Amino acid sequence: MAVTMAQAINQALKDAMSADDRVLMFGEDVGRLGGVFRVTDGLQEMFGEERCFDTPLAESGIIGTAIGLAMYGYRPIAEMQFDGFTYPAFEQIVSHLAKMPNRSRGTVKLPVTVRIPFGGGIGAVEHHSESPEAYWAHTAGLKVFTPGTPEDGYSMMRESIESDDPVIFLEPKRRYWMKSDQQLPVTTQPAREAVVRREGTDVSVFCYGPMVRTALEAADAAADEGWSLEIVDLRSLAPLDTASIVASVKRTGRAIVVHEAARNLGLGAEIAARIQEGAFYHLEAPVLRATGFDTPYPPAKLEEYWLPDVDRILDAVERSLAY
Amino acid sequence: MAVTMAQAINQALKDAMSADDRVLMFGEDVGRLGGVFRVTDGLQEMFGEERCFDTPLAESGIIGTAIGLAMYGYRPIAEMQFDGFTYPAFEQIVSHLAKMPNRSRGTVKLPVTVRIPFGGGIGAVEHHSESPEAYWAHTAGLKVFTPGTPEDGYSMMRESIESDDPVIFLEPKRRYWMKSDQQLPVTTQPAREAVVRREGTDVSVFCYGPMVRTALEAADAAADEGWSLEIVDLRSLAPLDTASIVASVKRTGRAIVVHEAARNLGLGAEIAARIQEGAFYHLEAPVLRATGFDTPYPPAKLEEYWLPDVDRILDAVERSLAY
Amino acid sequence: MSEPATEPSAPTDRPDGAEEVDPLTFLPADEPVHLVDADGTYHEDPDHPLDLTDEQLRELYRLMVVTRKVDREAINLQRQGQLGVYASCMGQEAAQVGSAYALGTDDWIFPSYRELGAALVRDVDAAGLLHLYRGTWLSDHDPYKHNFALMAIPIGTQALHATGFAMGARFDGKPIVAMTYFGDGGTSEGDPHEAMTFAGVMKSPVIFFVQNNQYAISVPLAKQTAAPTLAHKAIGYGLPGRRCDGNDVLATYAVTKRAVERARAGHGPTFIEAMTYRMEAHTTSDDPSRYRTKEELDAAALTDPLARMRNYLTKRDLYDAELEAAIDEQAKATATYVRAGIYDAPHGDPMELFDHVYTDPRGHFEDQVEQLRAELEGAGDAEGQG
Amino acid sequence: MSEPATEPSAPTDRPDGAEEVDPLTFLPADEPVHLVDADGTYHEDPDHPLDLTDEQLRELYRLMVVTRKVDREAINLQRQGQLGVYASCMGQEAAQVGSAYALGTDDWIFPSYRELGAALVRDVDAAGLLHLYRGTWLSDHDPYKHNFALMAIPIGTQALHATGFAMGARFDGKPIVAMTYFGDGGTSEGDPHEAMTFAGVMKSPVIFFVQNNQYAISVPLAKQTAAPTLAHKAIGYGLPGRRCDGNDVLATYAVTKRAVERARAGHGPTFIEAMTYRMEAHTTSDDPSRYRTKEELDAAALTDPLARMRNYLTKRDLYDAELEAAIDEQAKATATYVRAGIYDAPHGDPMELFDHVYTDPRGHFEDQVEQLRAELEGAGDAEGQG
Ligand SMILES: Cc1ncc(C[n+]2csc(CCOP(=O)(O)OP(=O)(O)O)c2C)c(N)n1
Ligand SMILES: Cc1ncc(C[n+]2csc(CCOP(=O)(O)OP(=O)(O)O)c2C)c(N)n1
Ligand SMILES: [Mg+2]
Ligand SMILES: [Mg+2]
Repeated sequence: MAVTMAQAINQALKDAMSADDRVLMFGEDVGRLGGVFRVTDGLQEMFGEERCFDTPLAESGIIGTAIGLAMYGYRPIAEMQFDGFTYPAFEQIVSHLAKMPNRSRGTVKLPVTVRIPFGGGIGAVEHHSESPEAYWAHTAGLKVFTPGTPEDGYSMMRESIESDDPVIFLEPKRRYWMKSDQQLPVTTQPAREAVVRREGTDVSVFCYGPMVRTALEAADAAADEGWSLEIVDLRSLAPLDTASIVASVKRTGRAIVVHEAARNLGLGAEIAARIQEGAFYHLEAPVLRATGFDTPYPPAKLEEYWLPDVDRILDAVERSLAY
Repeated sequence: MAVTMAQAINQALKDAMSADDRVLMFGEDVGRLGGVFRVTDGLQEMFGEERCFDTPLAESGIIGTAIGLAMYGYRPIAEMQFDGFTYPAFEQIVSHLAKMPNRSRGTVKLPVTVRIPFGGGIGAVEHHSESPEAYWAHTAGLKVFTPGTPEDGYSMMRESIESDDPVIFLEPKRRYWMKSDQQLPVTTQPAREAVVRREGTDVSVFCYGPMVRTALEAADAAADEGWSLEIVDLRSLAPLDTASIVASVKRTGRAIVVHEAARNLGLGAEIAARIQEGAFYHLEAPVLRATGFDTPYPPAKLEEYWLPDVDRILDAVERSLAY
Repeated sequence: MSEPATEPSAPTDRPDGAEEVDPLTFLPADEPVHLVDADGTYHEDPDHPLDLTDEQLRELYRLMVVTRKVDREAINLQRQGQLGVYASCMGQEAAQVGSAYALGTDDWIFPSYRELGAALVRDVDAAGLLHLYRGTWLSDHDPYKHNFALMAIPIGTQALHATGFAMGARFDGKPIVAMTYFGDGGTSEGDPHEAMTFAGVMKSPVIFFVQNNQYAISVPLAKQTAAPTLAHKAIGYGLPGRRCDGNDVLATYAVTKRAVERARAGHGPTFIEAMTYRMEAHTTSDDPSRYRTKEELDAAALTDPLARMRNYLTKRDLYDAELEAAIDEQAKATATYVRAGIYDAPHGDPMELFDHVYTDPRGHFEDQVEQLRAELEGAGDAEGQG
Repeated sequence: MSEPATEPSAPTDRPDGAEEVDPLTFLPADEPVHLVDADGTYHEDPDHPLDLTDEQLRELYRLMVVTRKVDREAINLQRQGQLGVYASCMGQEAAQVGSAYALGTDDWIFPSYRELGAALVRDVDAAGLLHLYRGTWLSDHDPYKHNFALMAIPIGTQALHATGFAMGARFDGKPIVAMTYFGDGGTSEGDPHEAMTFAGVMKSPVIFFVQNNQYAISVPLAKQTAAPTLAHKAIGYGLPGRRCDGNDVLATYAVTKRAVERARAGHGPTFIEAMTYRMEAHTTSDDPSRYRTKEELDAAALTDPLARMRNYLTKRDLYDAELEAAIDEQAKATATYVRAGIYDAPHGDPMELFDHVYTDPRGHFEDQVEQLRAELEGAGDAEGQG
C-alpha cells in the first residue's frame, strides 16, 4: 500500500509518541483539525489533549514554551503552520533554541523538533511558499533537515525527535502527496549523510527537499541529451556532508546546486564555496546555481517562472558543460 | 579636528534631520540618553520629542511603527539597540519592510533606515556582539550598508536616509571611536560601489565594516613578508558590487573574504560563489575565508580566539599562496 | 458597570503613578452594545445615539448585501478554479460595514485578509482586491487612492502599521484616524500587544477593531485566551475597551463612531471587540466539519446581520420591494463586474517580478532579469515549434 | 476595590462566553500590599498573614544584606576591570529576596540579568553567576542544581521558558511552580504577552513577577505604557494582577506566597507587580545623570528596603548588635569568596568554544577545531619565541 510523504511523517510522529511519552506535539490547529496539511491527523485522538494540543496563535510563544518544556524534560515537537510564519519566532529560535545548550556549557539540552512545511509550487498566497533554510543553516546550534522522499520523511523525523540537539525539520510541502511503496517503519541513512539518488558522470547536481524529484526529472531529460547527471540529495543542510559533496565533484568535475530559495546567500553559495575549497583542481567549470530569483516569492500565477525547474537545471548543465 | 565614526554618524543624522523635517529618529533610549553609544546625542534637544523619541521596549513595535510612519510620508530612522536585539523584529523586517514595496507593485515606498550597531570585539556580554548581516543580505528587498571609515559613516548614512528603499545600516560598533581628520559634510562614493582601500598584486582581500581596519593592518604585516594584498572595502553587502570584486580577482588571481560572522553561509560564501562564477579561469587558488567560527559568539574573555584577526588573515593568505 | 457618557482620556504623564482617570472606565461594560434585536426592534441607548439619515441606513444595508453577494461570488470563483483560495467574511458584514462606515474619507484602514466588507465601504475595486487570492499579483489596488492599506496575511502585523501611521498623523497635526482590523486569534500575537502599548503611550489616533468571530481557523476562543472578554485587554494599555454586538450594524457603527470622535479629538486609541461569527469555513481550503457542529452553525444563522438590518428597515418603513430590487440589481452588477475582472484578468507579466523590489535595483539581479528573459524566449520558441 | 479572601480561579471553558468568576477580582487593589512602614511599623492584613518564624524573618534580612554586599562587590570588581559590565540590583533586594523566599525548593526560577538577590536565596554560587559579566563563560552554574535557570539577557524571553516549564510540571502532575522575573520595560515586549496568554489558557503554575523599578535604562514608566498600573495587564489574560510594595520584603513575600499556593493548588498563574526603584545605574556602563535627578535619588533612598526591615526587626526585638555582626561577617565572607572566585578564575579554554554547541557535533566544524588548535599552537610558539 502506497504511503505519502505526509502520511509517512504522520506515522513517524505516532510511532515516536508511542515509543516515548515525553514526546509532545503542539502548534496552531494541530489538534482536532489535524494540521492544515493533516500531518498531525489522529494524534490528539490517540494521545490525548496533553500530548497533542492546539496553542494560542503566537509562534514565539510556541517555540518559547517548547524550550521550557524541553528544560523540564519533555521532547517537544512544535509545528510552525507555514514557512512564512516562523519569523515571529526568530528570536526564540536564534537566541535561545540555538544558543542555550552552548550557553549552559552542556547542562541544558533542548531536544526540540521544529516542523515547518516549506517551499512553493502549490499556488498559495503570499508567505505560504517561503524557503527560509539559509536563515537556519547560518545559525550555529541548529541542525536543519529536509527529506526528499517519504522514506526519509519517516526516518529523518524519527531521528530528529531522538536527537538531543534542536532540529529544524523542513517538510517540502509540495511533496506531501508524493508516494512510495515502502513499508513503515523504515530506517534510512543518518540524516547527516548525503545520498546519491542517481549516479552520473558528467555533472553533479546537489539538491534537497522539494527539488530532489525535480532534479531526478532533470536527470531523465538530460539523459535524452546524452548528459549523465549525478543527483545528490543533501538531506541535512546543517551540517552539510562536505565529504560526499566534494567526492561527487571529484568524480564528475562539474557541479550545480539547485534550490528554491533565492540565490543570493542561499545554500548554493555555501556549497559552491566548499566545493572550490575542497576540489579546486578537479573543477572543470564554476559551480553554477539553479535557484529562485533574488526577489520576494511571487504570486501564484507567476511562481512557475520564479521556481527552478527542469529547464533551468538543464540550462545550468549546458552552461557548465560549455566550460 | 578629528571626528570619530560615532560623531560622523551623529552629524549625518543631524544634517539629514535639518535638511528634511520628514526625517524622524526613534528607538530605545535614543532621546534623553542619546543612545547607549551616544550616536543620537543632542538630537532630541535640537529637534524636539516628536522628531527624536524613545519608544517602549519592543523591537517589532519599533520597526512596525516605522513602516506605518513611512506609509504616512515620513522617513523614519529606527535604532535597534544592539545586533542581538533585532531578532524580535525579524518578522516586520523580513515580511513587511523588505516585501511591502514589491507587494504593492510600487505604490508603497518604505524609505526606512534601520540603524544597528553590530559586531564584536568590545568585551560585551552575550547578544551584544552579533553579526547578523547574512540574514539581511539574503532577504530580497533590503539594502544592507556598513561603513568602514568615519567618512563613510557620514556619507553612507546620508545616502541611506535619502534612499527610497529600506536600508539596514550596520554600524561597526568597535569602530565607533575610530578617528578621521575629514571635515564634515563629506560625500564619498555611492554605497553600492566597493572601494579599493589599498592596491595590491598578490591576493585580493574582501572585507567590510569592522574588518576593514583589520584587513589594512594585515596588509601592512603581509608587506613585511613580501606579500602584496589588495584590500577591497565592500561597503554595500546588498547589493554586492560583483563587478569590482571580480575585477580585483582578475588582477590578483587570489581572493580571501574576511568577516566576523560565522563562516557557514556568511557573506564569504556568496562572494566565493560569485568569484568562481565570474573569474573562473583567473583563479590560482580557491577563494578562502577568514571568519568567525560556526559556533555562537563566545564570552568576552574568549572573543579574541573567535574573531578573525591579522594572523587568521595572514594564515589564509599563506594558504592561498601555497596553491 | 456602565460606560461613562463621554470617553475618558488616557493618562498622559504619571511620574508619580497617579491616575488622572478612573481606570475602571477602561473596562468594557458587562454587555456588548446592542441596539437592534434579531426581529428588528430598536433599543435607544443615550450613549450611542443614532445620527444616520434614512438614506444612510439604507446604504448600510445595501453595503452588507453587496458584500455578501461578492463574497459568495468569490467562493464560486474559487470553486471554479479562478481563485487559489478565499477567506469569506460571511456573517461578519455588519461588523465590517458598520465600523468602516464610521470613518471619514481621509481616515485609513489597515485590514487583515478578510475585510471585503470594509473594502467595499471604501469603494476599493473588489476584483482588484481578489487578485491577491487569484495570485495574479500579490495585491492590486493603490492604498493611497482609497486610504485602504494592503491586506496583511501575517496575523496581527498590520496593527503596528496602523499605529505608526496614526503616530504620523498626530505628529503632522492632521485629524486623520487609522483603524486596523484583526481577529480574536490575532490578539495572541506579540505585534498587536506592542501596537497597543505604543498607541497608548503615544496617544495615537488609532482604533483596534477586533472581529471576534469565535475561531482562529479551528481553535475556539476558549483555547485562545482566558481573558474574561477580549476587550478586557485594553485596560492593560490604558485604552478604553469597548464591546459591541458585531452582528448589529447600528451598534457597531455607533461604538466605532464614538471611538473615531475620541481619536480625532486627540484623546487617543480605543480597542473595540465586535462579537460576531464566521459563518463560512476559515478559507475555502478549510474543513470546518472537523471542529464545529451543524447545531452551532444553525444557531449562528439566527444571528445573521443582514436579516436583522432588513427587519429593522422594514419596521421603520424604509424597506420595500423597490429598494430590494435596486439593491439586488446592484449586488448582481458588482458580482458580475468582479467575475469579469477575474475571468478576464490578463496573465501577469513575469518580467514584472523584478520591477518593484527596489526603487533603485542597480546591482541586485541584472543577470537574473536576463536569465528570465532568455527562459521566456526559449519557452516561446519551444511553444512556437511545438 | 479590595481583593477577595481566596484567589479566584481562572475560567476554564467558556464556549458561550459565560464567566465563572467575577473578572473584577483579576484587577489589582487600589494600593499595593504594604505591611511594613519605613520606620518598621507593621500593619496587619488578614489577606496576607505572616507565617514566618523569627529565624526566617532574620534570614530574610540577612539575605538582603548579603545581596547588597555582593552587589557592591560586583560594582567594585567591574571598576577594577574584573567584570566587563554589571547590572546592579541595589534597591530591589526586598522584591527579589521576598519573592524567591516564597518558593519551595522544587520550584524553579527563570531570571533576567538582574536577579542576584533571587539567586542568593537559591544558594547559587554568586561567583559563578558573575562569570557571565566577567565573560569567562556565557554562564557558569548548573540550572538543575538550584532550579535556577540561566540568566536571560534578551528582554522578556524567559517568561516563555517559565511558562513552558510550568506547562510541563502540570502535564507531569508534579506540584512544581515556576516563577519568572522581568522588568517594567519587559512588559512591552511580545514574549511576556504571549507567555501570559499561554499560561492563562493552559492554567500553568507560573508566576510573572515584575519588578517595576520605574526605568528601562533611561526610559521612565510613563513612556513605557499608559496602563493604570502594570498589574492591570493581568485581567487581559484571565490572571489575577496583584501589586505589592516591592521595598517591603514581608509584603513581597506574602503576596508571592499566595500566588505560589494558588499555582500549586492548580488554579493557574498570577501576575505580580512589585513597586520598587533601581537605586544604581542601569548597568555600570550607564550614565543615569543624563535622565534622572539627585532629588529623585534622594527621595528613593528613603524607601530603602534594608533599613525598613532592620527597623521592623528592631521593633520586634529581633535585631541586635550580635546579629548585626554575624550578618556583616557573612556578607563580608561571601563578598570575599566572590572576589576570589572572580580574581582567581582560570582563563577559559578556547577549545571549549566547540564543546557544547551540539551534543553530536559531527560534520559541523571539525576543520575549525583544527584551525583554532593550530592558531593556539602558533601563538604559543610565537610567545615562546618572543
Ligand atoms: C503569523 C501568522 N501565523 C499563522 C498564520 C496562519 N493563519 C492564517 S489565519 C489564522 C487564524 C486567524 O484567526 P483570527 O485572528 O481569529 O482571524 P480570523 O481568521 O478568524 O478572521 C492562522 C493561524 C498567519 N497567517 N500568520
Ligand atoms: C530584546 C532586547 N531589547 C533590548 C535590550 C537592551 N536592554 C537591556 S536592559 C534594557 C531595559 C530593561 O528594562 P526593564 O525591563 O525595566 O528591566 P530593568 O533593567 O529595569 O531591570 C534594555 C532596553 C535587551 N536586552 N533585549
Ligand atoms: Mg477569528
Ligand atoms: Mg525597569
